[in-house]
Order: sequence, then structure tokens, then C-alpha cells
Amino acid sequence: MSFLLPCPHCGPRPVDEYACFGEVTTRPAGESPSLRDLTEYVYFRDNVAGVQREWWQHRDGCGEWFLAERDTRTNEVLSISEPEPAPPV
Amino acid sequence: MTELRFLSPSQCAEGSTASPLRRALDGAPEQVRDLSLQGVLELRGDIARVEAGEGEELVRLSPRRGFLFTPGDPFEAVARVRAAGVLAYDSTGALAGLALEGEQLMRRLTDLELTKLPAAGPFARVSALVLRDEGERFRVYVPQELGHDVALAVLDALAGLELAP
Amino acid sequence: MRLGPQPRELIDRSQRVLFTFDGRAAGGYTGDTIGSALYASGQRVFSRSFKYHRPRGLLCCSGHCPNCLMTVDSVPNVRVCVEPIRAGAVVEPQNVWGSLDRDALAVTDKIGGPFTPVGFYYRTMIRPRFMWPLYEKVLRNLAGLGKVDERHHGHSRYDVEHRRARVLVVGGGQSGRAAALAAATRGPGVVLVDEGMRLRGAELEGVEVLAPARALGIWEGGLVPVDAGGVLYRFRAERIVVATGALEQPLVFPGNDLVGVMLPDGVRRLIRDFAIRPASRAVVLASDDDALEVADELREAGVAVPRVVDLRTAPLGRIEAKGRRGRVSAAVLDGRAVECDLVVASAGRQPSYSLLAQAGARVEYEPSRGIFVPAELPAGFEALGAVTGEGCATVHPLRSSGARNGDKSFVCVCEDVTTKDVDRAIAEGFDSIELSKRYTTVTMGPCQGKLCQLASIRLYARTTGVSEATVGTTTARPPWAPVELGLLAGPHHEPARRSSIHFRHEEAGATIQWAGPWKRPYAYGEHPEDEVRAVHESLGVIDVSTLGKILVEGPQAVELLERLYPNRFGDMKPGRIRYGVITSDGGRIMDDGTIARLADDLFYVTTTSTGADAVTAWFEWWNAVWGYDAEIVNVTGALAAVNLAGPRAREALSRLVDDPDDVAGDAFRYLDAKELDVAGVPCLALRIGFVGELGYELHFASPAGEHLWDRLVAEGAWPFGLEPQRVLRLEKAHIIVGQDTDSESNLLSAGMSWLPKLEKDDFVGKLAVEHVARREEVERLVGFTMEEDVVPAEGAQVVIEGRPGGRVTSARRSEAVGAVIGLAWLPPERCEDGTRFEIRVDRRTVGARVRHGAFYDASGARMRA
Amino acid sequence: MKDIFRVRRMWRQPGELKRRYDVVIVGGGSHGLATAYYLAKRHGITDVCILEKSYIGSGASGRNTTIIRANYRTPEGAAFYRESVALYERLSAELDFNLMFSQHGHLTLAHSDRGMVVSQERAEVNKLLGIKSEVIGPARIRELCPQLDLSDRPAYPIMGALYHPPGGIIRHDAVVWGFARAADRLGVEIHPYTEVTGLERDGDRITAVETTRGRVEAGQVVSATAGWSSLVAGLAGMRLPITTHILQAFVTEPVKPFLDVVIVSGQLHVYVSQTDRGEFLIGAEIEPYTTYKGTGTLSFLEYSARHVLELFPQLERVKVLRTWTGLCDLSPDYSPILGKTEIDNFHLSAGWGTYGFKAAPIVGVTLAELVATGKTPELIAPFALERFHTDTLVSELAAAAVSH
Repeated sequence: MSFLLPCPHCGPRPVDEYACFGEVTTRPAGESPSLRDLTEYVYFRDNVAGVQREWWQHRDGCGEWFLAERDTRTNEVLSISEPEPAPPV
Repeated sequence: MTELRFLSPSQCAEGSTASPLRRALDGAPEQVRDLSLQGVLELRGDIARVEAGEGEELVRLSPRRGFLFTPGDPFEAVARVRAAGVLAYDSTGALAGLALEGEQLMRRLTDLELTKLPAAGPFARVSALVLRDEGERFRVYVPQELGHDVALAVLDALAGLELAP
Repeated sequence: MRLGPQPRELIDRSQRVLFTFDGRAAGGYTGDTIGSALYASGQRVFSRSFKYHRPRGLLCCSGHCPNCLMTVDSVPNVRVCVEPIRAGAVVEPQNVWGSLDRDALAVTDKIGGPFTPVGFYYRTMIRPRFMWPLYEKVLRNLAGLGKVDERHHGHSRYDVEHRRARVLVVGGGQSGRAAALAAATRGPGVVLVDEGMRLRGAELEGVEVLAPARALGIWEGGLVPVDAGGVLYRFRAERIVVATGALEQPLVFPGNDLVGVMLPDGVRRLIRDFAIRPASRAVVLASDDDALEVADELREAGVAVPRVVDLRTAPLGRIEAKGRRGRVSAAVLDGRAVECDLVVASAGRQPSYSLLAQAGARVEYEPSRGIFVPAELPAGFEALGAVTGEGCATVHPLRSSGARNGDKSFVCVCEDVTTKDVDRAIAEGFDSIELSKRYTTVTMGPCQGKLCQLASIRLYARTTGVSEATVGTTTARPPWAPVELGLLAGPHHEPARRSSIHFRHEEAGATIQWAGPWKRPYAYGEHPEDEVRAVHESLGVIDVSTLGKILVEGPQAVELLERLYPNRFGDMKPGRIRYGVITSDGGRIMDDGTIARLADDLFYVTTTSTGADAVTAWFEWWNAVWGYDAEIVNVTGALAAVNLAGPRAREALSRLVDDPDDVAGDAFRYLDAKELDVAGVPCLALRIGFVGELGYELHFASPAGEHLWDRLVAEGAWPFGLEPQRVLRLEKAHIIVGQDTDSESNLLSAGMSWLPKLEKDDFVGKLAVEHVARREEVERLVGFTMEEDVVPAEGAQVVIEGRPGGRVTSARRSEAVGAVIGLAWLPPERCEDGTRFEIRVDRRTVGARVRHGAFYDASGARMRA
Repeated sequence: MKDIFRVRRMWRQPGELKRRYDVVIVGGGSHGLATAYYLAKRHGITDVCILEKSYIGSGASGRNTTIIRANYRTPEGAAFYRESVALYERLSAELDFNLMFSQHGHLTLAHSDRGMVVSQERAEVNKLLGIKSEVIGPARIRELCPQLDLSDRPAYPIMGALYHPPGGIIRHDAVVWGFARAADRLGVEIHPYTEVTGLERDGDRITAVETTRGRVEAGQVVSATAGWSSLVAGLAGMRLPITTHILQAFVTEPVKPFLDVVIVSGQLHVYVSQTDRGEFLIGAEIEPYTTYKGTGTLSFLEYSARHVLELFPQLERVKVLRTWTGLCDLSPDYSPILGKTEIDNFHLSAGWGTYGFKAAPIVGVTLAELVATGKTPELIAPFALERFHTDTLVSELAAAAVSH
């Protein structure tokens, strides 16, 4: 079992219960980006040793997706938040 | 407009449905009971708007997700909840349910905190919904397609505690 | 030889226990360990060392060192000094050619020593190259300790228990017990874990005592697994108190590994716990008060103690142990020989800080006391007693000044590493502690550095002239002590997904195989082609409950799906079905399936059998990104599904529905979706044709699985499995995502250029499709027929000018087509209908021809019938 | 043989850094050292320094599975690793250092017919390229590895295997030390405990490398830093298509010879071999989230233990002794990123995931050729970083999913 990741709904749980979708990326906006802009977005990553904003889903728990800021050097989670824009209620 | 009848075991002709655990629990000790065909709804939307009726139990996983356990006909409960503006799906057929007794047995199967139930989390290596009743009585719901193996794992854990014959 | 009753002895002299040792009868008392019983009966040599096969006897008597490793009941590498005695146990020495007392391989110690310095194997046996396998075989046979019993297939019982504690105290010494009792006064939830036998069954008020049990390590999140024999307790505690005490450190001097050189605590255990007189004449080399007390205890036990040296006040220049046949015969102290059969020697105590270091504590060197102490504990941890350094100090463990040739002073008894080996490694340039560790293997043996790390650091510091603080320690990693694979593995079950119809397939004698996370029927008999024929000629039924099934519902369900798929859905009428493929934003094909519109705001999506979870997560993730007002509900398990297919499908179905007109040709067209009660079971019926014949996929509540299956079979439907389905779909040139495509395949190359609707504002993968369309094509997926009646392997290579030029992804013999057919990736210039190419089959190439369109019923008349 | 008596330094004690080197190699692992060695040996370029932030071989080189094999899926990959295995076979003699290459064969087990197809696909590619590789059934598996549980008891019964006779294991540290010694003797400078903190860039060139021990000018720069590749490239202002993950492994206590061949199961996600020391070396998949924190997880141990016992139930009472983790640099297509970058004199060996160690000698040969001649050798042309910008990937990743 690995580090505990706090789920906004279920509280801290072992990371094995989650699916990780990696660092938050920015999808190229506008009509048709260049191949370079597209491939930068699809393949290239900052892969920082430091605080990374990333997507997680509590797969084995409530099932919800959320965002976490985690220090990849220590696995410490500094904050979690619900996705923006929040799903309309 | 569809009413999603095809999701509801209660809409099937009498005698046409069977529990996914009936083979695994054939001859099982009484600490383990099969709850698989008891009515349950999966809820989506503003869960706060759902009112549990008589004998019903609402389990809230997040503000937008939950389950409603109902002693009545879940097909009818779906209509009622939908009328209140919340999406509901009959998931009676989706889940295999087990009633278990004993904290130690539970601890052999899940690392969920038994004082903080209900909760969704791993149980016997599959995703589950775990509820606590009075004393050391628990209910566990797992995907029905994994139910057979989970039931065997429960019986095996009982054997490990020398509680089962 | 046993002493009279000792006040705190663990043995029950009324209970004699018999076992066999090395083929002979042996015995002891209840409460003995196998090691204490053997020692009491006069056994002194317990093992042969890893490399030199030197005789070794009890050293620590606390389960840390490798000296008492034996095979017990076929289990290799058991530390018999702490293994409880049990009746009938079969105990055998290991790593011995001959017997413990006469080991033929001890010759390596005599003549091999000079020829096998540290790392010798890197420098020898290089040439000639063909000899290496032979050398290697010899090396491998010499290495290793115990033997795995190859016939052992016992699936022992191991359990795992998930536990919580308010306070978990590791270590049941004085400070651990006091901490536990104090914590217990503040409420329940206090657990004390101790390795030793002493606390077995002990009662501490308000404290749950687990003993003998061993905390294996501290993992992230404060997870502490505890080895309690057949059960692994996985503790999470709000507060963890580490009171693991200290470890006695051996002195390093020539002959320090001789049988009869022991650590004080080990000697004390023999006397106190097992009432054994450990020797007749002992020399005590003490570095702390505890060790001095052992001298008194020895005397009380009737052992002559001709010499006690307190190394703190009377430093000796040179210590040497002399031996006969590997057993101590004298201690030579600054040149003066003292005859003895026991040398009790220790360099003092080093805090046992491993667990704290694993938890993230920093460890620093205290030069004044010669020990490493934990500093800066992470939050939630507390350290108490000797582990903090309290009462700990060591003298310099190296006592071999004035070393002579032929001296062997062991820094590491596990790996037979001598001071000379370490010195040599440093001289060769392995001049960091980590490099030196890797080269000499010091600290890498069964004790994992417990008895050798400090000495190796101090030796290293002395030789290189840097301070111990600069040298530093190597990383502390779990486990703290070796743990059985079986215990970590836990119970044996591996959950498999089974459809609600699964047992009907087993009852029908189907061959069951894994298909992704599911168990599925491969075929029902020996001849899958019979099942294919039944579908073509009459009626077949296959369990497709494994298909992923997802409901997408909400005011913006259309918008969501139109952005997830390259297809259009807004123009679909309720009750219609469309084939859809999802791609990544890089344009790679991820999954495919059908999308049925059930209502304006409700869609029913199917995915591949292995794709359900990933596709659901993918949908949900994008929806979290975009925030559409739509819900995604995975109903894969809620619904069973069967595909009823064949020319007789309509007729059979019409007999099971209330009104046969509901399934008449005009009322239920190809690609229609309809709710129907079939044999009393409400179904969502989808008229689709994956297998190429008239067919209906019936999706219905799982609990009705067996009932509906039975009814369909009773109507004459032949059950068919995955293999016949693969043939049937290949005849239609329908692809299987993940088999015919790989992680790089895109829609255009896979022949689905008709699918993406580029006029849509956006969909996942749109940007990539646009670029792919502009780019030169590299390969394309096409159908082919073989020129000969041979079936190429799936994965067979298309050979162009002797080089790989493409690959076959699917191939089967089709009776209906009368040929071997398949799908292959080919260079675009070779994809014209009828183009000949060659496929490697076994050691030759066989011709094949490109064939566009379906192989069977190209017009689709049969499935649209 | 005489060497075993003589105590001679393996490599010189590092001196001061010079102000300039023709080639600066970042990373003192097997790739960096091999590149330096072949630069000196084959191209006579000896004004080379290796900058290593810790001790040599401290990263992935000393933490990998030690498995060597060439049975890859893509023709590009298989041809590349074929050359690597060929070099490894001769390397002990070439370096005059016994790397203890134990070539007893490598079995990739299949537990489903999908697994069989994937094996077959690899075997077909391999055979065409002259790599010994074939799909075998249970009877032949039993001959090669009678210890495997081939019954239908396991949850995942074994259906067949991809057999690769030249596969095996090697002493990973020895590879590092052998290359280091040989490179050192040819004049290459190795500077451990020297961390690169900056790359000075002037337009399309790196002009100098800043380190914790000062600044050095560089004619050409090679980065071979595995899990840290993104960080080093970042110093030059470049992003890479890489994420960093931990890979974990453990060894058991040593036992007498039990297993000769290397056993890998794709479906159980576990591999096991027995070292010459008698330890079982066991590992699993990389962790799915990115991290630079090298602590291991208990769930990994539990998972691997469970799955090893599926294959070898006899080992249930063998004890786990030592665990460790390493950092892996994962590329989107599981193929390496090797060769030129958009910065003219900055070359890369990265994106290896869990395959890097298997490629060390051929990376050395090809990168050295690139650095020396400025031309990309044909063997590594498919692995250029540029492929991610042109979107022409080399998929070692057979899609795991199989549908319907």
C-alpha cells in the first residue's frame, strides 16, 4: 500500500484505490492547431519534480474525478479540488 | 419514453431470476446470508433531493452519487425518485449482496474503517459498498459478476477464523 | 547441559518434545527453540558459511544473524535459534557437503581463501567464453543456502487482517511496555508488538499484546504490517511508538566467527530463557554494563570466567580467537592466550533505528558514542528507550591492528566478507559506501546489515580517512526482517468476472478461458467449426454479457457523445443504433461498440469486453473536464446479454415474445433498438450483425441470465463460443479493436475514413484526424485470402524483399468462404483489391491476395434479412 | 587470472574538473559510461567527462531487472536489441571483466489466447530478423522449467510461452564497473557526486554545463539520465514526452539452484529469475502515477508475492530479504528516445521505461557514432525524439485490450 490520497468525498485512502490520469494539460484551443502544437499537447509533459496539478479518480470508492496538487518528490498532497467547471447541478 | 424496465429483475416473470451467489453460498454457514436480490437503486444528480421512504436506506457517496436500498419494488422506487428530479437506475441486478457477522471477519477482507461506514472501497480485492448494521452485523455489495469469487473468499476467511464448519 | 531451574526460564521441563536432527533423534522441552534444544544436547556447529563453508555456531541467538539457518520440515533458511520446537519436526543442516562437522567444501576456506578475494568472479572465468556456462553452474551450486523442496505444493493457510490502532507500540522492552500502559490509561486502541517469546500471552492492562510478532516495516501512510506467523496484520495507527531497542554489535577480530564466539545477549538467553550452561570456560570482552553482567551470570551458571575485559577502560591492542576444528579454544589478548571454549564479545549497542528511518527519520552519527541515532522524527511518530540512543554506545569494533597474513576478521558473517575484502574494495576504487556495499556484498545477506552495517561504516571511515558522519548509512528499506512470500501473498483467491450465465457454459462442457478480466467459453466442443456452421445455417446463441454497457443520460447527453465520438448522434432517431469508435486526442483507436438512442436524452452505449471500465472512466473524465449536464452510468454487470444469430433467429424470437409482429421484418429493422419481453424477461433488443447473420442482441437484467439462456437453447439455438465468433466476424471483415489494431492505429488507416464527421466543431481526436489525413499513409488494414490452404499465425510477417513489410492480425480457415481468410496491415501501395503479397509461414513464404469488403455475404443481405 | 591477486584501482580518483571537454556526458549509468567507452574506443575521442550526481550506477543501472533479451514486438525494436544482445555476449571478453551473463533462456508466459497471439506476433517478427524466438506449448515448457505449476490449479493456468533462448540475466553492477574501468583507462574522466545544475544555451547550442563543482564548457552534451531526463532536458529549456514512475523489485534469501530460465508473465505482471548468488529476483510493473520518490509500497510486495506463487507455489516459504525501487522514464510508445534533439549539440538517451539496461552497449555504440560523426546511425533513426513531433511512433505497446 502506498501513500494516502485524500478523496474529497471519502477522505484519505491508499493510492491503489485511485486511477491517475496524470498532469493537467491544456488542450490546444482554436480551429486547427499546428501538428507541433497538437503533438506537444498529446505527448509532451512537464513531468516536474515538484508540485504537479493532476487528475485523479477514486475508482474503488465514490467514483468521482477530482484534481490534486501533489509534490512528486514527496508524494505529499497539498490540496485537492473539484473539477472546474464544476458539473452543473 | 423508456422506463428502463430491462434493468429491473422485479419486472421479470416470476421464477426467472436467480442470485449470482447461489452456487457459492450453497450450504454456507449462517453467518453469511445472500442479499443479492434485495432492491437497490443507483442515484445520480442532486442526492439531497432524494427522500428515503419507509424502510429505505440512502447511502450518499458524493453530493451527486449514491445508492438507495429499498424493501419495495425498486422499479417503482425509480419512478418515484425520478419524479423528484434525480436520475435513478435499478441496480438490483448489478450487485451481489452479502450479510456478514463479525468485525474480525470484516477486517480479514477490507481495510475500510469499520467505524466509518457506509463507505465504498475494496473488499476481498474487488470494489464494494460496505454498510454496518447493529452491533457486528455488516452488509457488503460487490459487482455481481465478481460475487461468486467474493463469496468464496468470505467463506475462506471464515474458515481461517475457524468459524465455519 | 541444563542448569537447575532458572527464575525466568521459558521451558517446561515436564513436557519433553522429540524431533529429528540430521537424521538422528533429538529432543528438548516445550518452550525451547530448536536451536536451544540442539545447543542443550551439545550441538555447537549450526551451519556452514556462505562462501568459505566455515563452521558457524550460535552468535546472536535472537534471530538476526545467519549462523543458525537450517532447513526445518523442508523449509529452507529457518533461524532455529528463535524457531519454537515442535514434535516431529525434521531439522536438517544446509549448505553442507557431508555433515556440519565435516563439510567437504570447507576446502574453499583452506585453499580457496587466497584465490577468492572479494569480487574474484568478476576477474576470472572470462576466457574461453564457451567455458563460462560450466563455471557458472559450479558457482550457482556453491552459492545459495537452503534448498527449496521442489515437491512442496502445500498451499498453506495465510491470512491478512486490516487493523487500526490509536497507538501502536513496536517493541515490548521496558520503555515500550511503559509507553503502551501509559497510552492505555487514555483510552482503548493500544497495541503492542514484540518479536520475542517473553511476552507471549502476557497481559498488560488495556493493551493488546501481539507476541511473538514482528513489525516488518513502516510504509508510506504509516502502514505497519506485522508478521504474526500465519497472519499478516496491516496496521494503520494514529500514533506509532518505536521502541525497538538496540542491537549488540560484534567485535571484528581474527577468528571472530569461530564457533563459540557469541554476543552477550545470546549467551544470556541460553542461560536465562533455556537454563543452559553455555560453556565451561568463557572470556568476556565487554563494551557496556550489560555485557559485564553476563560475566556474573556465567559464573552463577557454573562457567569459569578466567578473564573479563571492559574494553571501555582497558582497550586491548589486539584480540584474536584461536580455534581447533573451527571451535574456539583460546582467546589471545594482546599476545596472552587464555584457554576457553566461549568468547563473549561485543562492541556495544547500536540503536535499532531501521523502522524510524523507513518512516522518514534522519539518522546522524554521534562520534562521542560511536553510534548512529535517529533524528527529526516525522509527525505521528515517537521513539523511546534505546532506539533513541539512550544507554547506547560502542567502542570501535575493529580490533585487528597488527593483522597478519591469513587472518580472517569478519565484518559480515552472512556474506563472509573480511576486513581485507573491504580494504581491497576501497583500494580498487569502490570508494563510496554504496559502491563498496555492492562490490563486497557486505550488508546484503540475511541479516541485512543488523550486525555489519556499523562495522563496515567504521572500517570504511578508518581506511579512507573520512568521518563516519560523511560516510553515512545506506538506505533503510523494509522489510526489517525476512518475511515469507506466502504471508505477503495472503489468501489465494484471484477474483474473476463471470457472467450470470457462466455456470450454464460450464455445465455444457465449454472450454473456459480468460478473456481480459472475464472467464468465457472458448468453444463448447472440440469442433468450433460446427458452431460456426450452426450460426450460418440455423441458429446460434452466444453469451455477450461481457460487453461493456453504459447509459448516458441527461439534457446534454447528445453534446457529450458527439464530442466523445467522431460520429454524429444528434440526427439519430430514438430506437436506432450506430456503430461508433472512440479515439484518443492523438487520434488512436481506443475502443468500439454500438450506440443506441433510447430517448432524446438517453443513450445506451456498448463497448468491448475489456473496455468497459476504461471507457466509462474516459467518458467521466472528459465530462469532468467539460461539465456537461449528462450522467454516465456503467451497467455492465447489471445486464446480461446474448446474441441470438442465424437465419432462424427471427422465427425463434417470435415464439418467445408476446406479439410476433413486434419482431417482424418491417417492425424491427437492421440497426433498430427495441424493448421487448422475451420469455417473460424485459429486454433491450438490438438488431445488429457482428457475426454476419440475422441477429438480435438481447440485453436484460443479469439475474434472469440462466432462465433466458435456457429458453433460447430450448428453442434450438446452438451455444457458440469466442472462437467461432472470431471466425464469423472475420468472414465479415469486422475488426477486433486491440487485435487488429494496436496502440498506434488510427481511423483512416484502419479503413474507417467514413466514420469521422469533420464538419463537427470538435470531438476527441478531431485535430489528429485532420493531420493524419494530410500525412502520407504508412500502412493500411485490409482483408486477404491465402493462395494455399495454410493458416498463418496471427502476427505472421508480410515479407517484402526479405524484410518485414506488414503483419497479419487475424487469420482463420472459413468453411463458408472456402478459403483461409484474414486481415493484415500492408503498405498503402499494396492495398489494391487483388494485389498479391507474401506471408511468412513457418520457414517459407506463402502467397496471399488483398480482398476488399466482407468475405461472406458482401452485400450484407443476410444480416439485413 | 593474475588480476585477482593484484590490487589495482578500477578507475582513477577523480581530479578537478577541466574548463572544457569535447564531450560532456550527463549521467554515470550504463548508458553514459558505454557511450564514453565507445567514443574513446571506436572514435578516439577521449576528451570526455561523465558527470554523475551520485555514485556510478546509482540510478536505473543498479536497480533494474538485470534481464537481457531481444524478443521485441516491432521490427525496429527487435533489430536494435538484437545488436545489443550480440554486444553483451562478447562484452565480458572485450572489457576483460566477467559480467556473469547467464544466458539460460527467457520465457514469457501466456495465460490466455490473447496472450498467445501477442507471443506469436513477437515470435514472427523475431524469426524474420534472425532472433531465436518461438511459441511453445506446456510440454516444452515443462522440459525447460519443470518447476512451473503447469496444472489447471492456478487462477491463471499457463497456456504457452514465448521462448527466447538467448535471453538471460547479467550482473548489472558489473556492466557499470566494466564500462567505467575501460572508459577510464582510455582517458575518459568520471566525476561522481557532481550534479548538473544548469545548461547554458546559446541559440541552437549548449555552450556550457553548470555543476555543483563549477562550470565546464562542452563541445557536445549527451544526457543519459533515465528517470531524471525531463529535469535535465528542462535545464536546456526542452520538454520531453516522458513521465517518471517508480519500478520496484525485491530479492529473497539465497537458496540452492532452483530456476535457470527467466520467467515473465505479462498477464500476472511479474517476473522472476534466480541470481548466481541464489536469490530470487522478483519484480512487477511500474506504478501508474508519476513520482520521483523512491520509497516502495507494500501492495507491490503483496501483489508480486501472490503472483509468483501462482507460478511457483513451492516458494511460499522462501523469504523476502531486500526491496528497492528505481525511477523509470516512460515514453508514450514504450520505445526509447535516442539521438539528436532540436538543440544541435545536445543528444539524448531517454524514454526507456523498463528496457534501458538491456540496451546499454548498443546505445553506447550508436550514440558514440552519432556524437563522433554527426550522423544518426540507421539502427536508431526510428527512435528519434522528432517522431513525437511528426507523430510517427514505434509501438512496442501492443494494445492490451481485446474486444468482443
